[in-house]
Amino acid sequence: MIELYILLIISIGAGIVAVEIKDLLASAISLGIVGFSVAIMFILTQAPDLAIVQIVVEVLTVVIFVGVILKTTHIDTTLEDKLNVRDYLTKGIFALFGIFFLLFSILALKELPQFGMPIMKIASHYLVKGFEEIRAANQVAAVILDFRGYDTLGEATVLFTSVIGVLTILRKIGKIK
Amino acid sequence: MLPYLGCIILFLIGIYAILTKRNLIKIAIGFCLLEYSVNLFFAFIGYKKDALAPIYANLSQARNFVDPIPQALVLTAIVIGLGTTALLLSVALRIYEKYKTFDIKEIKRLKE
Amino acid sequence: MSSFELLIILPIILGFLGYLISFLRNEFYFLGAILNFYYAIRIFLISRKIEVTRKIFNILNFSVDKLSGFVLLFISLFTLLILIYSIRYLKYYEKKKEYFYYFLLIGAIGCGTVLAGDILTLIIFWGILLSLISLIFGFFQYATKEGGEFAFVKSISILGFSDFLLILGLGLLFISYGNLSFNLKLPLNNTINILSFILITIGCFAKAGAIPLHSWIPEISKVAPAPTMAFIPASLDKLLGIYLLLRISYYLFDLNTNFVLKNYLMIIGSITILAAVLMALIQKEVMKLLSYHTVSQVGYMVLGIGTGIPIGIAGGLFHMLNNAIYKSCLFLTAGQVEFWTKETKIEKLGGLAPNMPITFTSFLISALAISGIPPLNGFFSKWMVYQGVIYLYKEGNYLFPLYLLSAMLGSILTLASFLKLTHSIFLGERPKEYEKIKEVNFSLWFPSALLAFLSLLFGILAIPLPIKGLIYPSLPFRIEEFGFWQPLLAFILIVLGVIVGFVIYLFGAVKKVERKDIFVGGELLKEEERHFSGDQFYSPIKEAPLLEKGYEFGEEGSFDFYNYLTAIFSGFSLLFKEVIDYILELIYHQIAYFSEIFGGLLRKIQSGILSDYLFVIFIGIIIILLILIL
Amino acid sequence: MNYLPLFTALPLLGAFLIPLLSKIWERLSDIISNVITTLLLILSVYSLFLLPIFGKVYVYEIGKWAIKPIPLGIVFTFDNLSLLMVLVINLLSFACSLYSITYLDNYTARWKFWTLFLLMVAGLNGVAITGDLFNLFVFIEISAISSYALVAFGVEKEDLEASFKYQIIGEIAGLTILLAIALIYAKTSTLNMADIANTFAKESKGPLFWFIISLLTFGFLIKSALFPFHFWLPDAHSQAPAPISAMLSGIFIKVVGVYALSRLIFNIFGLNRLNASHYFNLLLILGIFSIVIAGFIALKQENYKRLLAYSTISQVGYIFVGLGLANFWSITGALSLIFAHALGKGLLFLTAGPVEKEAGSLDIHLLSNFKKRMSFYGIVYTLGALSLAGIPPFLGFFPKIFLILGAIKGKRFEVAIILGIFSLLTLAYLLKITNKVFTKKEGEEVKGVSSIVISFLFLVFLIFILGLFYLNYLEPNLISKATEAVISGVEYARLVLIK
Repeated sequence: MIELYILLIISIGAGIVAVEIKDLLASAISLGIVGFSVAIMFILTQAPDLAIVQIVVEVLTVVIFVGVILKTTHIDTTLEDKLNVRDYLTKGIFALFGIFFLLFSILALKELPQFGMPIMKIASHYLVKGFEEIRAANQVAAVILDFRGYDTLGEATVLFTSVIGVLTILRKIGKIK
Repeated sequence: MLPYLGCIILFLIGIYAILTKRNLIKIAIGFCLLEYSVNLFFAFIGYKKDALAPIYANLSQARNFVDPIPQALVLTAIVIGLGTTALLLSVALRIYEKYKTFDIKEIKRLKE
Repeated sequence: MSSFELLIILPIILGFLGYLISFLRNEFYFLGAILNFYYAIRIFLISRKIEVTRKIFNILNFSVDKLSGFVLLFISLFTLLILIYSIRYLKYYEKKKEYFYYFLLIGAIGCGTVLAGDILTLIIFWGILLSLISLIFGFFQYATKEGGEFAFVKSISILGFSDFLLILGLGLLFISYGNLSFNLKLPLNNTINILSFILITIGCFAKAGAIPLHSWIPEISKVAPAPTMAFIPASLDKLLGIYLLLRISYYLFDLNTNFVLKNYLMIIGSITILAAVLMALIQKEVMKLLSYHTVSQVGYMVLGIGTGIPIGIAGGLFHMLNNAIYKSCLFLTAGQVEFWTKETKIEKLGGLAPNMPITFTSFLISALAISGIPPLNGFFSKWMVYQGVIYLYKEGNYLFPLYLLSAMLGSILTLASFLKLTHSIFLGERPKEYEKIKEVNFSLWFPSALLAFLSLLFGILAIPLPIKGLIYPSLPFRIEEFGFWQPLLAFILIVLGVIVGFVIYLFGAVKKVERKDIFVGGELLKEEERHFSGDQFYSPIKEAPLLEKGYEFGEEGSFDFYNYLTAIFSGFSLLFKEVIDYILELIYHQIAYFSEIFGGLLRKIQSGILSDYLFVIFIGIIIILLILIL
Repeated sequence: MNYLPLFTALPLLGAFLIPLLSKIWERLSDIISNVITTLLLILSVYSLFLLPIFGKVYVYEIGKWAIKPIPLGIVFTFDNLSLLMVLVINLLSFACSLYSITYLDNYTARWKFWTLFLLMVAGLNGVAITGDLFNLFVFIEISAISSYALVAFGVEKEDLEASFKYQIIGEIAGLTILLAIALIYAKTSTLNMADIANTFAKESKGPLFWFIISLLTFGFLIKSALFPFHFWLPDAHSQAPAPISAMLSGIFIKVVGVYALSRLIFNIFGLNRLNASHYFNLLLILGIFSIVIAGFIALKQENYKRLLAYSTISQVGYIFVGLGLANFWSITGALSLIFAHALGKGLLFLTAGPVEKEAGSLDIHLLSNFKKRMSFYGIVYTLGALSLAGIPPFLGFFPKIFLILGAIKGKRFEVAIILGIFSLLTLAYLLKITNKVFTKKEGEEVKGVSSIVISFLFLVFLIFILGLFYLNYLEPNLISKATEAVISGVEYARLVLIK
């Protein structure tokens, strides 16, 4: 599983670059790197469907980012300003939060089953029923389309909502005066 | 447990960006990072050592599959994430049109 | 539909009709009040014979017994009389349509409050009443330029807060025992009962205006016109507040089971009597002076009810009735004076008696009644309260001399204060601009004259008419007869004395004033400068014809003593004003100031910058994590 | 009661139909959405009478996957608490959609509004009836995303700013909730709420348990805008169009925040005052802070809608005080307050629409110089304000009394005193608007507009009638049953799974 760790480190590194770099285009590309390494990690964890969707979504996300950046500006001017007390305070709070969150999540994660050994209480039933009753080859498809079909409807609705939302927000005139 | 921790660190980077960065695009990027980290974490939960992707290649195959449920859920979550990101960026675009800046400290007409 | 619904619904509907049809408006309001009065009489007559209960829609539960029957009758009567008065009085007023409608609604809802047969109904009616009163006070808040808004906010705050406590007390009972009717005589020995009793009494005190919740009455008197003052603080709220106090003290609970609570009521009563009358002494405005007396009189009722002695309770109840009668008459007559003169400052008024004889007579009778001069009604109720207080010694309550002393002192000071008021409005020298003033219209003088007549009637025929007819049957006790008082002889003597005095007063003082030019330092004083102001306390008394003789006999010392005493009392009353009224106002201002500063500071957190918000939010989650996981 | 999916399916159907049909005639979208909200109202009132026949919980299994022996599919669980929520949602969304018919003349792109509105209603109804944890998240996101877009519906400078801030803070909450769901799934390997409750009942409460709880609490407290997580609310609720402000303040924060949190805390994790007093004390203290701080800020506000928004934060504080005291009376108070506040605050926010239209501003200073009279709106506003401040006999009176009694029964006298005093403050800041905006005007009277007036009359009627019938009808038939559903804790799991 050494590939997984390498990819994690890559994505963390690319994430830091995406956050810190001054050129917003480079930032969006770095975000793309994170997304693609996530997609490869999905493949490594035996989730090919996820990887496909992730790649599609990632391409879309980067395209949207680049589109917005090209329409506006690609320099992050806010990084040029000197840091003041407020910024240091915010960073201090983040450090405090990070330490506590990491600490508590380590404590909490200890109680979870080990990585690579899920409980699969419901899933074992799914695997049996999905094959015998639905006759589906792809079990993920069986879950999203049959067992949990309502979630998929919800997912489509969310997409629909955001399309209408984007259309709403991009209109030039909202209020009639 | 280490992969889980990797996700948590990615999560914290996202929080860092949202909390300390002042550029709207950077905040949106931090938000995407948050989203990826949670999706990744969810996908890791379903991973089973030495098991196959939950797809039947032939009918008599042994049933040693990874957990399909988190994959289905993450599929939904990824799409929801795309929707929210698109909405966030469209608002950011419009804000730039109106305020001519991405600096969050300049965008403070609503206060008190 | 029985009389119960009609009593409440008819005024509401007719008032609404009047509100809609503007050209017939007065007639409709009048009709509403008349019908309300008619049904009130019917219910009153029924209640003399049997107790009736009635449920409507399974929510409202009405019941009427002898006590609520007679209070109902008087609420309805006051609504009718004061409505007649205000239709004329507010003829040129801007928003009179709404005013009349709310007025009628308040009357109807007040009737409903009295008829409430269980806790829930009472809560509902009490709440509606508060909303209506706040609406009717809201009309006048911009009438005066200075402090109108403050007066409105202050009175609604006090009323709202204390009503909230009252309803909380009722709600506590409701939650603990279910929907109770009012005839249970629960003992006051456990926490819930005592707590809810105290909460309800606070509400009653604010409604009736006992210290320290009195200050809304003088405050609103700056703003509200005379009929509103006569109706709301002087009659309706008195009737309701004291009725409810009596209701919970001896019907719902049994006050005689708790010695401490009895003294709590009596102490509040005594303090109210003294402090308010002392404040009244130094007032320079007619309405404000009258409103402090309104407060002072509440003390007698609370004191009487607090004694727990049947005769004292009967006295308290009788005093409630009497006070409503003469106090609203006083407000109305003061309003009649104001109607022509447009003036409420005492020093600017004077000598109006020959111009307004009916008004003057009504005012005089009421003023004597409130001062407790026999044979008027105020004397009898006070007398009964004194008897109740004296009987306390039989129970071993040795605080009774203090209560008695404050009650009697309060009575004396009331007399003093009203002598001053009567003189400075109606007697003494008349300013020139008031010479052409005539008596007011019939619809204005009739209500106050009727009320004054009632004062007289209830005084002269006190025992057969109100006491045996209304008061005694209403109470659930057997009441001993008057022991050592021969009323008839006293009546005749005092009536004779008063008539003689009155004749001398009228013919001696007003018509034989000798006008002389006054020179100061060789210059002729102008007419305006020469007018003497009534607020120079007791200097008029010295020159009054009745006392001139005594003055000639050289009893200078006694008058000096009077002046001396007055000075002390004035000092005291100033002190009281400082201590009670001022502190309350200070607290109110402090709260406002504090909220100003604090709210301003807090608003700064909302800086408009997203990262500041996230900063605070993440502090929040760190705290949550720490609290929950560690 | 097998019509249960209609609560989400009907508005979704409308939302999908409107973009297609509104091309034909734009006013068709008005008709479709109003018909749908009316149908939803009828359905939810019908459920009020039908639920007692089915017992305490009705479980609807979607598809052919039965809940026993193993809950494979998604289920909808409809108990008395869900019933209360569904009723509130559909009452207010009915009034708001009626109101919007006239109100939308101020905006362009009518059909987009209606689509997003129906999607929000669908999401809220879904949150209230779902019995599946991930499904809950999906519905929260549907309603949240549509509300982000609706807040910016005017696309003015301030609208966009408010929407952006709201979206960032709201999505942090959403993703925190998703992280918590992932942790719950990793621990229990199931998504059915009842099943999760059974699994957690067997486990000891270690750091993982409390970590999950704190993540969920964080997420849902942001959604319900409790201090110190309230910062997005004054911006978002004051910049949205009036009916959306009413929906957000009236029901959104309560369904997505308060309802979801109390469902998880009480019914799934089985917390109560005995086993988790520190948790409830936390809620109590945050609630009191909200009441005090937001109350004082509201007193100083000079903008009509921002004042109302701060008042919402303060009232949410009351609800959380009720949840934090966690005894029968206080929770009855909190649930009644959800009901009363939805109707009352909805009404107040709706009055802002015509006032802004007439006067062209919502600044109280400018409005106090505005000469025309608006008596009808003034009366409506005052009635709503009296109800919110807890003046009997209006609906808003009973929650306050129950909360105070809950505090007394819980031996928290200081809390009772604070609640009493600050309910007076509520009256003070709400009547500030009555005094400055609606009184002492002498100009011509502004005429009411048809559909707006009808929706006002509907809400005023409800506030008054429900107040009168509160103790005799509403409390025993609806609210105390819902309280029982909350109080009985993990009994919920048994009722769902026993079916």
